Amino acid sequence: MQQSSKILWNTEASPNYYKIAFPYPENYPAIGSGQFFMVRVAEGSDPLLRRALAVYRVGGVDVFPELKGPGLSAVEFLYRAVGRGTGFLAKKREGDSLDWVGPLGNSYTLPKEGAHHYLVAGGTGLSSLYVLAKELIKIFPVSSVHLMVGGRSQKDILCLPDFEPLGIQISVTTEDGTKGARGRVTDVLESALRTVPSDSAHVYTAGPIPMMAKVASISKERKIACQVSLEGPMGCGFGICLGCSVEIFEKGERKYRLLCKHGPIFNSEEVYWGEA
Amino acid sequence: MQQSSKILWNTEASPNYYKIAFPYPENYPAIGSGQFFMVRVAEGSDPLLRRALAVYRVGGVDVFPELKGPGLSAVEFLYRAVGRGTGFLAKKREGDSLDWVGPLGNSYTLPKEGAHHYLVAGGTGLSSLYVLAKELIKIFPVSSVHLMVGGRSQKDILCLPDFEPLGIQISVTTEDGTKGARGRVTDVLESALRTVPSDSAHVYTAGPIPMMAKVASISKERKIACQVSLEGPMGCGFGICLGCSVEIFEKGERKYRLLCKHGPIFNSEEVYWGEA
Amino acid sequence: MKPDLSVQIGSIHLQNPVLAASGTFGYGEEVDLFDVNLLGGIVTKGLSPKPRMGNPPPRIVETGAGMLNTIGLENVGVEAFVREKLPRIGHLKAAIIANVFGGTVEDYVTVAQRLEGEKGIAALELNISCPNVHQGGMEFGNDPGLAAEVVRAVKRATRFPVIVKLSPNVTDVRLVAKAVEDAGADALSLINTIPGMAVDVYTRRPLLKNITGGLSGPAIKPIAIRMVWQVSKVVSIPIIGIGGIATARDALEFLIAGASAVQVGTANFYEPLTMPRILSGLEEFLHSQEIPSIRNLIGTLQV
Amino acid sequence: MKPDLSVQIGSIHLQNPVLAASGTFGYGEEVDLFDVNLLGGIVTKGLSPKPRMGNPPPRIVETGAGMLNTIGLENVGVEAFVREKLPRIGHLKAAIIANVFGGTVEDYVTVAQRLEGEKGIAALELNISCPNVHQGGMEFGNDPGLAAEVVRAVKRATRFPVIVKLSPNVTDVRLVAKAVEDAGADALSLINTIPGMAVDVYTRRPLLKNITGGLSGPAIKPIAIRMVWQVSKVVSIPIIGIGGIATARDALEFLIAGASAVQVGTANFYEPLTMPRILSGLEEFLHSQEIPSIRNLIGTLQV
Ligand SMILES: Cc1cc2nc3c(=O)[nH]c(=O)nc-3n(C[C@H](O)[C@H](O)[C@H](O)COP(=O)(O)OP(=O)(O)OC[C@H]3O[C@@H](n4cnc5c(N)ncnc54)[C@H](O)[C@@H]3O)c2cc1C
Ligand SMILES: Cc1cc2nc3c(=O)[nH]c(=O)nc-3n(C[C@H](O)[C@H](O)[C@H](O)COP(=O)(O)OP(=O)(O)OC[C@H]3O[C@@H](n4cnc5c(N)ncnc54)[C@H](O)[C@@H]3O)c2cc1C
Ligand SMILES: Cc1cc2nc3c(=O)[nH]c(=O)nc-3n(C[C@H](O)[C@H](O)[C@H](O)COP(=O)(O)O)c2cc1C
Ligand SMILES: Cc1cc2nc3c(=O)[nH]c(=O)nc-3n(C[C@H](O)[C@H](O)[C@H](O)COP(=O)(O)O)c2cc1C
Ligand code: FES
Ligand code: FES
Repeated sequence: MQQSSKILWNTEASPNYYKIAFPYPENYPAIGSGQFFMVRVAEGSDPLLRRALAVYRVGGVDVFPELKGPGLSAVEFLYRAVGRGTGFLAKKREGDSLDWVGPLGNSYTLPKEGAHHYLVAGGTGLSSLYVLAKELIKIFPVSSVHLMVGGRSQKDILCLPDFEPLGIQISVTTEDGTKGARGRVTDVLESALRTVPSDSAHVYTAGPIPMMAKVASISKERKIACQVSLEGPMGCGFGICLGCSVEIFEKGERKYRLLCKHGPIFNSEEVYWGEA
Repeated sequence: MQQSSKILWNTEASPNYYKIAFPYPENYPAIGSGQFFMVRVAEGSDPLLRRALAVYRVGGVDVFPELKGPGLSAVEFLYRAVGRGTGFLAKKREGDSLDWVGPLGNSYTLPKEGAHHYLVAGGTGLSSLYVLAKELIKIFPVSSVHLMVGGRSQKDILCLPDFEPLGIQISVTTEDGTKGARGRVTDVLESALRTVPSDSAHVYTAGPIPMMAKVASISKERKIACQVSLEGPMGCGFGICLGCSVEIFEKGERKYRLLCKHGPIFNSEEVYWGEA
Repeated sequence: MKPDLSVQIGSIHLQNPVLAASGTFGYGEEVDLFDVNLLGGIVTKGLSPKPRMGNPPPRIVETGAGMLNTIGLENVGVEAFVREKLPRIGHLKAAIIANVFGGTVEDYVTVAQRLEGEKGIAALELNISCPNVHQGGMEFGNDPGLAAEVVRAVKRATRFPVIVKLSPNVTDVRLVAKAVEDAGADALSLINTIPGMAVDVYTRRPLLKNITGGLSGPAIKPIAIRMVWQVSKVVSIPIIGIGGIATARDALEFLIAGASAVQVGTANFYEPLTMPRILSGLEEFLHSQEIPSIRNLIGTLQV
Repeated sequence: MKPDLSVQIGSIHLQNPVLAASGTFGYGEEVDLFDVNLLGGIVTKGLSPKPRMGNPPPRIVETGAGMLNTIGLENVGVEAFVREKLPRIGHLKAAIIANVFGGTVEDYVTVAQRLEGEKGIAALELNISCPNVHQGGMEFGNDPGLAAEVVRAVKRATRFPVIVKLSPNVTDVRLVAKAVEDAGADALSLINTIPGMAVDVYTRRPLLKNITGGLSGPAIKPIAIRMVWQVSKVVSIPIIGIGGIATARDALEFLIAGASAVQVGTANFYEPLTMPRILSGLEEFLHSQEIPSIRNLIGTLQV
C-alpha cells in the first residue's frame, strides 16, 4: 500500500545512524522478515527516487514503550545517513510527513526444522534480522537463535538493547576491539559452524557485500543453508522499472532477477558475488 | 550577505498567509524600506530558484515581543502560499534552517518634505510598507502618514494590529464589505487626494498590478509623486541573470531595467503598465 | 456534469488521454496499487522477436530531477507476450499498445507480423531510438530516411494503427516527424529518453555498467514540450506527448502545446499513484475552468 | 601539502579549473558575496558589435531542477565592454574570457577585431548557438561547415586563443567538434543550453514571451557529461565542461570524463557561493584522496 504518515520519531541511534518510525495500524498488511518499504525523501523532484529501507521493528507498546496507549502500533527502520537521500531523510523531524510504499519484496524462508540459527549482521544489515529473530523464536527454542553482530568499531554496533529482551544468544565483534571480541564476525561464525552438524544449522545474513560473500562461502564449505539480504539501486521497488536486476545462478545458468520482487532475500548459492 | 539561519517562527497570519522570521543581529546590514531577501525553499534542486520576499518587519523586542531577551533582533516576512515555492516554504517549521541572501534591491525614496503620505496596499504588498511607515514617522508628523489597505474580503486584510501601535491613520476597504468600508482602496485614495495640494502629497504603493496601475494613474492625474513596488520572476535577485527585466520609460524612451537591482521600487511614471 | 476526458488518436479511441509509457509499467499486470482499467492506455515494454536479458547492472542512476537507465530493452519476446501476457490484459478498457523495437528493419516486421490479428491490441508503437545494426549503430530515429523505411515496412505487415515514437536526439525533430508521417505513420509519440552519463568520482568509473543511459523524468519535460509543439506545427497526424509528466498540470502543458494524449513514465516509479492522480486532476481542472471536454484544450496554445 | 588546482587550456594558464559561465556572472564585477579573484576565470556575457536590449519579459521560468531563459543576448556591446568593463576586471588573476556571438560571420569578426590586442583578455569564447541570419535562422552550431567557417574567420582576425562553445542541439556533437578543431579552434567548451518550453495552463500561453528558451541547471548535467566524454574521445584540444555544475562532485565528474576545466552557470543564481565552495571541495577531495594535482584526474575515466 501507499500512504503518507506523520513521523513518530527520527532519532540518532549512534553517530550517523538513525531510527525512524511512523504509525502502522494492526490492520495494515502484515510484514514479513526481510521486507522493505520505499520512502520519499524530498517533496520536490530532487532527489527523485524513493529509498529502500528494510523494516527493523514492527509492533505495539510491547515493542515500543514510547507509543502512548494500547492499540497503537508502529513500524520502525534503522538507517545510516550515507548519501544525499538518507542525508535528507535524517533532517526530517517528528510530525513531518513521510510518504511510503510497502511492505515490498520477499521474506526469509523459515526452515521446517533446525537446531541452530545464526543471524549474521553488519551495519544496518542488522535491521532486517529483528523480525526474523522474533519469527524464529516463535517456532524454535530461543537458545537455538544466535545473533552475531560485527562492525569496525564500537559505534558501528547498534541497537543491541533492542535484541536483549528476546533472550537470544548475542555475540559481538569489532575489528578494533572497542566492543565485544576483537576480530571479524565471520570468524565467529566459522568457529560456531565447526561445532554443529550441517543439516541442523541455518545461516541468515545481512550487511556489506564482502561480509555476506564471506558468510556465503563459509556456509557453502560446510554445506549449510544460507540466506542473504541483498541491496542495490532501485528505481521503483515493485517490479516495473527493471532497474534492480541482480545476477543470479539458477541451475548453473546466469540470469537476472529483480532485487525488489524476487529478493531482497536470496539463497546464497544463487548469488553471483562478482569480484568481491 | 548570504547565510543559513534557524527559523524563529513560520505561522499562519490568515488563511494561506504566513509570517516567517529568523534572527537578524543588529550588526547585520541595515535594511531599507522596500528591500527584499531571496530565500531557498528546498534543499534539493527542485524547486531550483530562490524566492523573493519583501521585508515586512525588522527589529528587537520592541517590535517582536516573542523574542526572548534584549539584544536579540529578527527580520520578518509576510507571504502568501500561492505556488510551489511558497507552498514548500509554508511547510517549514520553527527550528528548520532557512538559507537567505539579502538585503537586496533599492528602497523607497524618502521625500524631503510633504504633509501627506499615502501608503496604499493590497494583499502581501502590505509587507513592504511597514518599514516605510516607520521611516516616515521618524521624519514627519505621525498624523501625516496614512495607510490604506484593500482586499477582496476580510481574510485578505492582514496584520493591522502590527500597524496600530505606530499611531498612523489606517483606512480599510473590502470589495465585499466584510471589513472596513465596502469598495476599492483606490477609491479611498482618489477621494483623499482630492482634498490635498499636489506638491504636499506622496503616494507609495505595493500590491497587485491592476491596483498599482490604478494608483499610478490617479496619482498622475493629480501630478502627485508616486512610488510603486513591482514584482516579477527573478532568477538571482542580485543583477547577474538579467532575467528580471521590466520595461521602463526613461525620458520617453523604452528601456529594460532590472527589477532586482534598479528596483523593486520605481517611480510610477517610469513604469510600463502593459495592457493592464 | 462530468467533463469528457475521451480522446481520439486517429482511429484509436481512448477513454482518457493518460497512458503508461513503454518500459515503465511492465506488461500492465505488475501494479496493484490502483485499478489499471481506469487508464487511457498501457504501452507495453518494448517487444523484440526473441526474449532479451537486457544489460548488466547497475542499470539505473538518479540525477537531478531525473534518472538514467540502461535496462537494455529486456523483454519476454513477442511470442511469450502473446501467449502469457496479452490474455491477462487484452480485455481491459485501457487500450493496449504494443511497443516494438529492433536492430534491423526485419526485426520490426517480424514482431508486427506475430502480433497481426491478435485480439486486445489497439495499436503498435515503434521505438526507433535503437541503434541499427546494419548501419554501424546509427539510430533509426536519427535519420529521416531510415525511420521512414521502418515505418513503410511495418505498415505493410500490419493492419494495426502504427504510432512512431521519436527520439529527441536529433538536430531537428521535425524532419524525422515529417518523414515518418509521409511514410504512413498514423500517429507520433515523443519523446524517448535523451542519452546521458554519470560518473562515480571515487572509483572513476561510469555509474552505469553500460557507460551511458537514457535520461528521463521531470528534468526533460521542457525539452519534450518544445518538441511536441514544434512537431505539431508541421504534421497533421495526432501526437502523444511524453517526458517528465508527473502532475495534471504537466499533462495539460503537453495537451495545450499540441498533444492529443500523454504517456507517463518515470513518475510511475517514484509516485505509483501518479496516473490516477493526473486523471482526477484533469477532471478538476476542466470542471473549475468550465471546459466540457479535454479535446477543447488540445493544441490551443496562443503564441 | 596544498593540492595543485592549476590547469592549462592550451596556452591559457588558469589558477584553478573553475570558471563562471557566460551570461551567468555579468561582466565580473556584479557579485560582491566573495572574492572573484579566487576563480580560475570569468567568461563575460556574450558580446556583439553593437549594444543589444535583449528580449521582452518574461525571460525566465523555473523547471524541474532547471530553468529556461530567453535573455536574448542582452549586452553592452563590445565598445562599451572594452571602455567601461574591461578596465575594472582586466587586472584580475582570474582569467577573463570574452564571449562573442553574432548573426553573421562578420559580426564575430567585428567583435574579435575590436578586442584584438586589448590587455586583460585571456581568450575568446565563440558562442555558435546563435541563429545565422544569412542561413534562414539555422544555428551556426548545428552545421559543422558553418561552425568551421566562423572559427576560421575569427582565427584570422585574432591572436587570442579561440574557445568554441558547442551547442548540444545536434544529432552528433562530435561532428561539429571535429570540424571546429580542424578549423583551428584552440579549445572547446560545452554545453550551451538546450531549447525548451513551458506553458501557462490557465492563460494557455507560453511562460516565456519568446515562446522557447534555453534549458540550464542540474537537469541537463547528465547530457553535458555524456557529450564531454564523447567529444573527448575524438578531439585532442582541451575541453571545458559546462552544464548543471553545482558541487565539487559535479565538477569532478566532468574533469574525470575528459574536461580540463569547468564553467558554472545557473548555480550562481540560486547559490551564489557555489564557485568558492566548489574550489574548497576540490581541494578537500584531492587532499583526502591523496592526489597531488587536479591534472591527475582529467580524462581518467575507466570504462
Ligand atoms: C532492499 C533494501 C533494503 C535497504 N535497507 C536499508 C536499511 O535498512 N538501512 C539503510 O541504512 N539502508 C538500507 N538500504 C540502502 C538505502 O536504500 C539507501 O538508498 C542507500 O544507502 C543509498 O543511500 P542514499 O540515498 O543516501 O545515497 P545516494 O547517494 O543519495 O543514492 C544515490 C542512488 O543510489 C542508490 N544506491 C546507492 N547505494 C545503494 C545501496 N547500497 N543500496 C540501495 N541503493 C543504493 C540509491 O537508491 C539512489 O538511487 C536498503 C536498500 C535496499 C535495496
Ligand atoms: C521583489 C519581490 C518581493 C516579493 N515579496 C513578496 C512578499 O513579501 N510576500 C509574498 O507573498 N510574495 C512576495 N513576492 C512574490 C514571491 O517571490 C513568490 O515568488 C511568488 O509569489 C511566486 O510564488 P511561488 O514560488 O509559490 O510560485 P511558483 O509557481 O512556484 O513560482 C514559479 C516561478 O515563477 C516566479 N513567479 C511567479 N509569480 C511571481 C511573482 N508575482 N513575483 C515573483 N516571482 C514570481 C517565481 O519566482 C518562480 O520562479 C515578491 C516578489 C518579488 C519579485
Ligand atoms: C526504465 C525505463 C525503461 C524504458 N523502456 C522503454 C522501452 O522499452 N521502449 C520505449 O520505447 N521506451 C522506453 N522507455 C522510455 C519511456 O517510455 C519514455 O519515453 C521516457 O522515459 C520519457 O518519459 P518520462 O520522463 O515520463 O519517463 C523507458 C524508460 C525508462 C525510464
Ligand atoms: C540566464 C543565462 C544567460 C546566458 N547567456 C549566455 C551568453 O550570453 N552566451 C553564452 O555563450 N552562453 C550563455 N548562457 C549559457 C551558459 O553559459 C551555460 O552554457 C549554460 O547555462 C549551461 O550551464 P549551467 O547549467 O551551469 O547553467 C546563459 C545561460 C543562462 C542561464
Ligand atoms: S526496483 Fe524497479 S523493478 Fe525492482
Ligand atoms: S533577478 Fe537576476 S538580474 Fe535580476
